[in-house]
Amino acid sequence: MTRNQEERIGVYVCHCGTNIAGVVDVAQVAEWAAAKLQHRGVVIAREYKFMCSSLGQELIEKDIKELDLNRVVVAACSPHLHEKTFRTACANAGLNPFMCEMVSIREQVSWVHTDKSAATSKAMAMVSGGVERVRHHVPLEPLTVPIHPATLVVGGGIAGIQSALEIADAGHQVYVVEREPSIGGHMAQFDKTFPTLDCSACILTPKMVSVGTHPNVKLLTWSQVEKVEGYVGNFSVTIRKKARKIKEDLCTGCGICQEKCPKKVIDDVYEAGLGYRKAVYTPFPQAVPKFPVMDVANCTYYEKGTCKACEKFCPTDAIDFDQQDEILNVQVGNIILATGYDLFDARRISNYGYGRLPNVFSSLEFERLSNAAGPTNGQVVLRDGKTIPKSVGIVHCVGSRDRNYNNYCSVICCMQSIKFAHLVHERTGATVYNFYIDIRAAFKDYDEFYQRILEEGTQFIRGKVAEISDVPRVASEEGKLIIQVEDTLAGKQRRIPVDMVILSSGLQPRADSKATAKVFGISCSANGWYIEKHPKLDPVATMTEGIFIAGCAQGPKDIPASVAQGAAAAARVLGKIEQKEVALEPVRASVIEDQCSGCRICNGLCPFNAISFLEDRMVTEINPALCQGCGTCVAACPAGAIVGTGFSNEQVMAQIEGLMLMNIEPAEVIA
Amino acid sequence: MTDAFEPTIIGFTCNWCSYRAADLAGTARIKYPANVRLVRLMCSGRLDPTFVFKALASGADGVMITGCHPGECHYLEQNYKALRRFQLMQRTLKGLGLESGRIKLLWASAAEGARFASEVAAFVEEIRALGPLHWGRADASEAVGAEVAEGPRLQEVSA
Amino acid sequence: MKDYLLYPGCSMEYSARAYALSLDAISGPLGLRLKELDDWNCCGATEYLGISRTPAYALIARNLAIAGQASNGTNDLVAPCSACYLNLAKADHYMQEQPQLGAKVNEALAVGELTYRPGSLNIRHLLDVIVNDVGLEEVEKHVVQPLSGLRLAPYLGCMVPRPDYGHRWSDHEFPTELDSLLKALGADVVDYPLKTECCGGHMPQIGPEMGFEMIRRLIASADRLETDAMVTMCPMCQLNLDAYQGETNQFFKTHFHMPILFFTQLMGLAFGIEPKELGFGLELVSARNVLDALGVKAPPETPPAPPKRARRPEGLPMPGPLPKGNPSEQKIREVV
Amino acid sequence: MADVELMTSPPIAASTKDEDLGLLKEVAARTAGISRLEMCIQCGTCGGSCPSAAAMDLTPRAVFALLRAGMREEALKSNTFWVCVSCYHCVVRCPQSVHIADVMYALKSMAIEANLYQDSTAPDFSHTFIGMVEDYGRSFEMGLAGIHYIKHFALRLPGMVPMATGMLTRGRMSLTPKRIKNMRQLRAILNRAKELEAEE
Repeated sequence: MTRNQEERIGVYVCHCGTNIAGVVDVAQVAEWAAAKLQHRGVVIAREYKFMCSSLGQELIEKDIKELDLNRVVVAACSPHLHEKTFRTACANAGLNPFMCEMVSIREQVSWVHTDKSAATSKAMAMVSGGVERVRHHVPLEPLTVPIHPATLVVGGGIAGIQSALEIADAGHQVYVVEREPSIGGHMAQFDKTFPTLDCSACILTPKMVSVGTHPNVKLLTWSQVEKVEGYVGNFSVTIRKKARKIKEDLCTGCGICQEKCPKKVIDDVYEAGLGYRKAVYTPFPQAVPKFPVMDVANCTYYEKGTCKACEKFCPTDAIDFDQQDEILNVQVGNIILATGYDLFDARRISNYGYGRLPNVFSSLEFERLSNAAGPTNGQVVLRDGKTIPKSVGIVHCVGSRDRNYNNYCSVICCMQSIKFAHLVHERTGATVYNFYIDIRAAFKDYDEFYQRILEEGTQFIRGKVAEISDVPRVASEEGKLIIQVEDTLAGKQRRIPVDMVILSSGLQPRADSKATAKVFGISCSANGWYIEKHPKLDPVATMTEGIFIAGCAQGPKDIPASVAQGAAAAARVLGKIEQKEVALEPVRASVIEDQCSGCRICNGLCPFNAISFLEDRMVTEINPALCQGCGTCVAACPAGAIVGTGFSNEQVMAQIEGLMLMNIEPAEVIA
Repeated sequence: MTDAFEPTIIGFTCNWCSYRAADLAGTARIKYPANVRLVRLMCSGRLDPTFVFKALASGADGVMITGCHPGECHYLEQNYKALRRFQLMQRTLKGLGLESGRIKLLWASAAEGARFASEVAAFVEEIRALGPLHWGRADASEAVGAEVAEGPRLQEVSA
Repeated sequence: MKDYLLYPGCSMEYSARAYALSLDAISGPLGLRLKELDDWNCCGATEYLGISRTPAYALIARNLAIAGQASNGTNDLVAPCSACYLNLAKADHYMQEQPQLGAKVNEALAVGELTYRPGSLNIRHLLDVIVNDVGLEEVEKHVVQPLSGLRLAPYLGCMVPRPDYGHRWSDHEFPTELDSLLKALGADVVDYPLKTECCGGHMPQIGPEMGFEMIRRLIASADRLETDAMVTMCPMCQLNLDAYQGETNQFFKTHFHMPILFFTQLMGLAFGIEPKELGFGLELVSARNVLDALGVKAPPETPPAPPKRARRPEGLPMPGPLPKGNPSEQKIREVV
Repeated sequence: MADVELMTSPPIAASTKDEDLGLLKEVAARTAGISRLEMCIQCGTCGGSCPSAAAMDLTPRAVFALLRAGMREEALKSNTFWVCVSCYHCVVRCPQSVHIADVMYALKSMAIEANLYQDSTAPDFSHTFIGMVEDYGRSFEMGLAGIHYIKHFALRLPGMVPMATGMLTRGRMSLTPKRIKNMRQLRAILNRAKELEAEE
């Protein structure tokens, strides 16, 4: 690769306020670079308070024009933050943006080191590495690719629904993939929502219907994404549409099959294990779509070979016992992941007795219990199905804020528990005790709601519940569940006998969230929440261009926040679609044909099938549209015939020499 | 003399996981020793073994190779190739009569800033214990360093 | 069969002689080879740790050091006493977690020409060895006199399932290992809700009212479940519940008669070993009823049905058991 | 005017001799292992779990709050740690993984040093117990029980006769202590350990 005849390099060292300057002697770094790297082409070295500010950028632009710079090194924050900024500044001054190199002396130096002189020396070495590297930069042109206007939304809960509707309303095609038989997510299971206490179904179902009937939405329920290929703008997605065993074009959703099905099964998903459904079922009456699914594992016909009651009674012959899974392939430009959360399994806290003591309920169980459409028609009763409790304990922070389980706050449990207190009070008149560590009632109208529940006479006891037992110590405890807790405000251990306990279980990532992250090529925290690109400034994007996240998949949050994220992700996608094309980093590999010996070592290394072998010419070729720029083939080529732009051998080798300050030694070291 | 020995370590990071782990260590202000200087690559699969020998020949006392966890590679599986090359490089180092502990392989996800920092700190101590390498410096055999750095490229064992 | 080093602990020589006798009697049939440590000393129970730290850990570590020397071919050190087990495991654990403590303890041991490398021994409780190394299948093979009809309450006490340095137990509050063992002997195992509650420890000696109350809770709960005997694996639990049962009855004006036996005694009975060899008769609350129940040739027609926890069809279904394995892997164990 | 004057005199006598978290850190330093005491969030899991909490004047949580406040005397004269039975329920349930039981041991030794315990029954029992261990290398229940009960529970003795005779006749208690062979070695180790502990 040919280099410009003479390198004229500008070095810019940022103070970042005191973020860098507080540890690194930035003036010294700049002076050193100007003096010691002059023979390597450094024409000017400056330091400035905030290089990323418009004044800082103008400084660089001015130098490029006036000093005829052809290369720029900016020593500041991580390139993941401001590389774009400085490349744009270069471009504004007429320099190819790829002639800029960033050196991270904040994340890699000032923020992680305390010894000022060691930090300053390291910053110098890193600037030196950047200068050596930039000498080998060549002007590049970004690859632009068109953006496919369709979008995939994974997960049909409230966040996914919101995203899908925003994009569809803007006139673009959306595919919504949901693995359950109906969209609606957890919100469809609730009776009331805090703090307004409006009916969950009343506000959710109209949105579900909109998704189901929207001309721009293709709804794929009982389906899962199996494979994602491609990159931003051009994803190719493989979806498995599981066999419903129902012909959707014939089914009218009349429900006769469910009525006639003789097999009753405990519904672990929608009814949270508290109610029953049939082997052919729609999870709830307002399900979207209206088509039922057959639960093959529990269907009598698949078990014993006879029954087919549903088929006999179906008025439109829509039952199809031989239906097979379908594999669909869709092309989309962007993807929104709104895969939601799982409820913490309270059986793991054996001292809380869930699963052992019948009248200990999980929060989702209680949601179903209090739901007018639930197994008890909204009657709050004990596990016997009839007794109305006279006293109820509600336990906050179950499995949350606890190093033995999940060490984070699940955000929604305080408000949810306060809502439960209200519902219990309203439905049963029982005495209600809420056990909390801290009441977290942030956000609009939440604390007001807490005040209202206090007014209703709920007893708030500050203390993390230690155990729930059915072993009485005194007569008044006979036949009760005893909640043992330290009332930390009274400073005494208390044993409070109640009829019913509700555990406000926390939220946790989907059990398969890590596997899903792998399918989509995004990152997860150690817990399994999806990681956003920036925790404050880019909360719905991911490190992977074209893939966005919304709702609880990113971390615990309530309905308003999920909806806001769903809409935000949609806005980001619409922005991309409007751009019509996207510029890709021109980091690509290419083969220098006359150096290629045709050994084919690289041929098997590319997972994107970008490398092919031209039998006629006995050389290897790389398709730049398929190449993702990882550079594995570049590293493998024994003849050095593959060039990786942006990360060439010359660039990396020079950077190493620079980092080791071999350029400072007498000139003979680097000829 | 080894009392005050401050090793110099070159670290190679991939753009997607380990570089971001280093970023996260910074954002979270987790301290680690200043002995390591990082080179960003797009993928640990880009790591040409000559880079490692070049670093050692240029005066580095140790080299740290980092990438995404197995199965989490942004480029699907290229970090497995890095693993293969790492084993090859360890053998080569032994063959040259050097401690294979001079090079270290670390998988770090973008969420593992704290782990990245503690592993760097641990490696600095390991290299400190091994002492200076003196390879490619005036007092050592310059020929060896030069030969390795410029010499025939290491071949991929198998695709 | 593996070899094990045995740290018997002071109680085994006197107050828990029945434990020692019965352990001796069942080791043969099970092929357990237990080699007693030479010249071991008291672990300090729960008392020394509250006086001074380094001496307390040095006292424990002398035994670890002796075990380390003796360990030809095995590094499993078995303690039948819960308090001893915990102290040995704790010293091993903290000497690692806090290297300064480890160094001091070794400095003290050095004057006795001893040293111990923390982590080099695997400290086990006897029940763990029998359930996990010997295995319930092997135990079942030796059962000639199934304990059918005997209602037994498994009572583990606190110091073995908690704090569980080796993470060996299925649960810190409701472990099922002792239940499974007693079931393998053919007994009717009571779902005893207080199986890991405290027996009172040293409370009978320092605050008798509290101590008697703690004993009462345990015995009353077992009595309510129509238990024939409580089965323990800890000399301190046995002593408190057995020897102070009379005083507890006096204090609360109750009339409990609850024999407290070691699990090894019941294993011996099921193996057909003579009660005398198993230390029966050494208990203060007589276990005659247990022997009588077994002496009856024909088992009772139908044993009293335990309260069923099955799903009531007319009520609401209960959540099933926690699936094994997966979620607890997410537990955060490391100390930052 | 009078109101203003009143308000200038502090309503509560400050007893913060230990600055910042000095006392908390001191306790942490005396605890075996890494105590994590500074991580306490005052949730009360410990006080709620404790089987002997009814006999405590302060719950463990309240003691930790006093330690954080630097109130040495108030913390050390509580009976909390003497009543602790080392059942480890609080330890495994603590959401912050504080080594509560081991902190209790550290507080016992500090209370003895500061001579701040209210009731000598528990400290005496510990001292008598370890006295036997230091003399014989083994515990000696008969000796321990004799000394301890006569001193602290003389009134209980008549009620205990059946138990004591039962234990003796069954050979579950011995009238004479057992002694380990290498008592000299054990004593040397313990003496050195005591010196090392005192060096801190």
